[in-house]
Amino acid sequence: MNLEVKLPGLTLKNPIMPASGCFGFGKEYSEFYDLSRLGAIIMKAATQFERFGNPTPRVAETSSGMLNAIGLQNPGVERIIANEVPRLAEYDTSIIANVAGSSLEEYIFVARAFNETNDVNALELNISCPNVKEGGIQFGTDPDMAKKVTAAVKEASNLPVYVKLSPNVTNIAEMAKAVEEAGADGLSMINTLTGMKLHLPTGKPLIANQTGGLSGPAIKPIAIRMIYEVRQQVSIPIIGMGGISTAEDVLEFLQAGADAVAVGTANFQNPFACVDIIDALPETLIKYQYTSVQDVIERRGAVV
Amino acid sequence: MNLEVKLPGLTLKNPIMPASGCFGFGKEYSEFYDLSRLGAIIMKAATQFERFGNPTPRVAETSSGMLNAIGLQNPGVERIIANEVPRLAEYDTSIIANVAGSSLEEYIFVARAFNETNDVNALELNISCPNVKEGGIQFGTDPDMAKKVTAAVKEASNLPVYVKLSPNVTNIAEMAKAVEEAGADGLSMINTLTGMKLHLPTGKPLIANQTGGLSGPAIKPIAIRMIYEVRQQVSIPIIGMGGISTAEDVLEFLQAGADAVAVGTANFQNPFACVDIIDALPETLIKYQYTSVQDVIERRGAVV
Amino acid sequence: MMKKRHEMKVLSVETIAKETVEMKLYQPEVSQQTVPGQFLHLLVPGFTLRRPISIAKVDRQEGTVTILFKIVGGGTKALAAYQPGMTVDALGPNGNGFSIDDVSEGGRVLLIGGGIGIPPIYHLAKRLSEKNVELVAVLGFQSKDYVFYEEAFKKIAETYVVTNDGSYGHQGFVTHVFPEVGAFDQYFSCGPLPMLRAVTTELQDSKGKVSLEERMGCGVGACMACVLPTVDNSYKKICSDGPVFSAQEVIL
Amino acid sequence: MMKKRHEMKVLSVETIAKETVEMKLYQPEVSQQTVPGQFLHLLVPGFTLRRPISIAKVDRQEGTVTILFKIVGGGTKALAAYQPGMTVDALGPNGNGFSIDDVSEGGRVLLIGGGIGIPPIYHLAKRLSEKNVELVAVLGFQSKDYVFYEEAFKKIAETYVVTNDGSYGHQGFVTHVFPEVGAFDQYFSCGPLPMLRAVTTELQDSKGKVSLEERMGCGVGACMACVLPTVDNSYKKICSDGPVFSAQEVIL
Ligand SMILES: Cc1cc2nc3c(=O)[nH]c(=O)nc-3n(C[C@H](O)[C@H](O)[C@H](O)COP(=O)(O)OP(=O)(O)OC[C@H]3O[C@@H](n4cnc5c(N)ncnc54)[C@H](O)[C@@H]3O)c2cc1C
Ligand SMILES: Cc1cc2nc3c(=O)[nH]c(=O)nc-3n(C[C@H](O)[C@H](O)[C@H](O)COP(=O)(O)OP(=O)(O)OC[C@H]3O[C@@H](n4cnc5c(N)ncnc54)[C@H](O)[C@@H]3O)c2cc1C
Ligand SMILES: Cc1cc2nc3c(=O)[nH]c(=O)nc-3n(C[C@H](O)[C@H](O)[C@H](O)COP(=O)(O)O)c2cc1C
Ligand SMILES: Cc1cc2nc3c(=O)[nH]c(=O)nc-3n(C[C@H](O)[C@H](O)[C@H](O)COP(=O)(O)O)c2cc1C
Ligand code: FES
Ligand code: FES
Repeated sequence: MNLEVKLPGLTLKNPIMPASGCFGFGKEYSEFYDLSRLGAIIMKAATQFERFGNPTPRVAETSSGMLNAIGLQNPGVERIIANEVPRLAEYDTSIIANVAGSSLEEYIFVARAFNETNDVNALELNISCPNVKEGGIQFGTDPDMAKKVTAAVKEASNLPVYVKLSPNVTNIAEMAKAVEEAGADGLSMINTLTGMKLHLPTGKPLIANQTGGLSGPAIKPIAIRMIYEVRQQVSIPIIGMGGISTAEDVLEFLQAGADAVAVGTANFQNPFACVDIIDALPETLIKYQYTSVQDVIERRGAVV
Repeated sequence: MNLEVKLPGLTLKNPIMPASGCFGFGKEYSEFYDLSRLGAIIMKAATQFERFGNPTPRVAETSSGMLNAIGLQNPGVERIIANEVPRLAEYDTSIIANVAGSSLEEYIFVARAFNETNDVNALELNISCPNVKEGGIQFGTDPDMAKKVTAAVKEASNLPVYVKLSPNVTNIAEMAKAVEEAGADGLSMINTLTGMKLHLPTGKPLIANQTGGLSGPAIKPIAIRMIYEVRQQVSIPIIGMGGISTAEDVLEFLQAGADAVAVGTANFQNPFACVDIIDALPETLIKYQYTSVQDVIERRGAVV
Repeated sequence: MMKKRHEMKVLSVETIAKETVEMKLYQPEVSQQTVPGQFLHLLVPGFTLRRPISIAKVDRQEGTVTILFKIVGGGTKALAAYQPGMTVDALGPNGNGFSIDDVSEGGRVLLIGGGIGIPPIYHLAKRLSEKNVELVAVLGFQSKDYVFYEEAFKKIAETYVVTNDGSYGHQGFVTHVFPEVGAFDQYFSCGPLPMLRAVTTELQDSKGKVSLEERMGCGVGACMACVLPTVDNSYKKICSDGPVFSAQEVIL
Repeated sequence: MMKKRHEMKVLSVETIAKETVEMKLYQPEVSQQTVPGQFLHLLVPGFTLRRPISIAKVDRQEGTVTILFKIVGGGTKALAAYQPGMTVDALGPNGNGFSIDDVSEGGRVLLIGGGIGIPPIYHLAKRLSEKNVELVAVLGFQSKDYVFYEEAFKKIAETYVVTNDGSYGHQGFVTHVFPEVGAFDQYFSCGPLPMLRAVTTELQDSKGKVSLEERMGCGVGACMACVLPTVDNSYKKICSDGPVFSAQEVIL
């Protein structure tokens, strides 16, 4: 079955990619399977300088989900380009770089840095990481700020830019429209919802950073709602994510309005999550009477 | 063990009450146990006139949660006062009326109506039900609107008013501060998060209303985060809810900043949820070295 | 007496037709109380909401209750994997069943069941067979592989089997054999909504009772998830007022 | 060779001390590959994250792997309820174990285990006992009820048991018996963080290796949940660079 999807800058053999931060730079999961099977790989966030991230504990389990506050730990964009991208480029798959920052200048620096390599196919502009105290969050919750950073990164980069939206907002469609207006080539949604878990013996937050981002199946209904809502109001493609762990979940995201999807937390439970989903997707599409991934995307037009 | 909690208008023998909409008017669950065991009962939303609610399906299951879009079906405030309140008043427990509406006038009408009975101890002002198309949602997401309706209801009512906040906002503390300023006696949080589930064979929303409110353990980390955040910034009491199903959950809510709690979705899985939690609470408090519910509330001051 | 949460012991689990599982449970109290048309509300660990499943037969001597279910999603799949000796947490019997007080001795009753709607009709048939009543049963299935309980029905009723694809019995919908079944005093039906719509329309001049389904929250009448409009401009709750209603009373 | 997800068959489940369960699993491949200090990353249905549990012994002849765990929360409680014949989904062996290449023949090694940190130390002790090395083991437990594997250690090591409350063996912390254990070339330790801090401080002039714990996301090195600062201003991942580190290398 034809699982191909074409998006700005990306021709994906299938619509499945690991979500940023849940797959490192692919090295560890390459010990489980051939990464060439993936539609694309979204790398862990890159910042201007190396970051050591938050104190531990950084994760906590919740019902059908987990909280994380890694704090964007990464070796910095230059070392990512020098050490990680070339290794990933050996696989027959697309590479998406996740761009993070705590100031407009940092976003621009990181975006521009990725112009140096020919092996990155698109940027995912992470304006939504809820774990950075320095103001990163504001870009993701204020439409004007989101517009500003999107426009600046579009200007700085030679690559298509997918803006990753935060779900921690009153009006997601407003955010989506703002970044579309500012020139975003696509959207990526949703990032994590801000949550907290307490450690009962002390009454204090279990995660050292206090709050963390909630991911996993628990948030899927929120992701589906937001994608559905945004799909009615913007026309650029959407990379959908939030709680995907089965091929049926992928179909639901495509029906809701996504054009491709990313799988995050599910990798932790099942390191083969992405390939298991890719393997199951054809029979799932057949079961629900679709002939290809493109068919789902085209036919939803009639539905909504 | 002393489980008593004193809140404006309410002296609760224990901090556990069924959440609005998840317990009807108590009749059905009174066939499972003696309602006098409950700290209080929060009734299903009351509107000015009878409402038939949304078309079915009205509920859908999600991972560790559920979506609902009942649409405030209720017999109208007059019949609630005439038929439901007197029956509940026979139990040795407090009664909280959930006040809903789609206009300022309706909120005032309903709040005023509850002045007619002596058997209701407090109002829960539901500015957050996401299912009413007529604009009800705006009261819950705009701080000025929230202020306005709170002030109007305070003015209209002789009873303490607990304002029930919606989690579907960028800044929950801002909402909490707004209603505190407007004179709210307490807060109730959180209501459901707006979500959606699709029916794969049709690609359409499973719930007739399209979106529904997400409740259950899936949302607990969001509830805890919001209560923790609000507790730092407002001083009025909080009735906490969102995914509670065990006595340990109750302790987590109290530690986070709640002064009492409500149990919603858990009643559906276990009709004895509230009393099972009440029974388990003393040993849970002992396990974590607390001497009473009040002790948890007092000692968290030192923690945050 | 207060209502309870029952621990029902699984005695057997058997696949009796395609995707169709029969499960026998031991719980004397429930077995005593149940009337045809009532359902159990089953907790399946890992799922938020309970699953409503009709009672297909009871054996009060043994203290057992038998249910039949079709594997359609995660909950029924998990239930199908239960082993004898395990227990199922159940509420019930829930709802109001088929009232048969108005079925007169010597009368003739038409029973119409579709797919997994057949189990409660079987329970009803057994109860009616204890009365002096002539029974005609029309049972609809998707195809041959799905057929179950045909022999059991044949023992107590004149039985017509219909399959959508004609792979067994008559071809078509249950309504297609109505011309053959002759006169009857009253009908009882349970099955998918499109079938019930066709049945109630076709038989609109006859007295009848239908058993309905809806997605449920509480299953006990508290949450208003399962309401159904009634002809008098009001509503009924399927879980507690139903699942059985007079065909004349409700709007399908 | 690519890494796998293993289905490990449960052979036995036994409570060997208070809240402490020993589980024997059949999986020849894992049994062959494991070195002391490595862990399994176990999937417990109904929980989002896998549970890291150290390997306490292997029997390569039998193709088995034994783990020991303390019931502390939902995941370990569910695991404790497993029955022989069931299977557990595991990744592993994960991480880098205790390297013993630098333990010289004829040397003397100090082993320090605290509570549920003792199983990997036992595995190490067994492996070291195959070498010509003198072993001294200091085992700390909360109280008498929690003591396990004392006899097993006594067979291969000079063994000191310490309990916090003095209800068995020496009273106090593991560090309290250090004056009695005599000279050693190297130490290996696993246990709760406060114990490891005390041990590494007390023995700061000795060569040592410690096995650490942290809450994990992926368990394979991809998510950065389990990092630990190192003395060279960098970091290590406990799941993949560890869980065993040189005591001199990391900051506890
Ligand atoms: C009064 C009543 C009696 C029933 N009796 C039987 C019976 O005897 N045998 C049988 O096989 N089925 C019966 N059903 C349908 C049965 O409840 C569903 O097939 C079952 O709940 C599906 O669960 P699942 O987890 O396998 O499917 P999923 O689709 O994964 O379930 C997801 C959610 O939708 C609900 N749901 C899905 N389908 C239905 C449905 N048709 N009706 C109500 N809720 C549904 C589930 O309960 C669950 O909450 C009955 C339904 C009702 C309302
Ligand atoms: C490398 C390593 C080896 C371990 N070996 C053993 C062993 O051999 N025997 C044993 O009993 N325990 C061991 N532990 C601790 C064990 O992983 C936890 O006790 C267990 O995960 C608790 O799960 P739970 O569901 O019962 O508890 P819960 O507290 O309900 O677990 C909630 C979450 O917190 C995590 N968590 C809780 N405590 C710990 C902890 N101490 N370390 C890491 N994560 C934790 C759980 O994995 C889960 O994600 C080891 C931990 C690590 C990191
Ligand atoms: C441990 C962890 C780390 C993450 N790191 C990043 C990140 O660096 N950049 C980013 O844009 N999103 C990050 N995310 C968010 C995911 O990419 C994804 O948007 C989110 O987890 C929802 O998908 P899921 O439910 O499939 O995990 C991270 C998520 C997790 C769980
Ligand atoms: C079926 C259903 C109906 C509800 N109806 C109301 C309502 O009428 N008024 C209201 O304020 N909240 C209503 N709620 C929200 C709950 O009171 C509660 O805030 C929410 O469900 C979170 O708690 P829980 O996770 O314990 O269910 C309803 C929730 C459910 C599940
Ligand atoms: S399911 Fe709750 S009222 Fe019927
Ligand atoms: S747990 Fe993911 S890197 Fe260690």
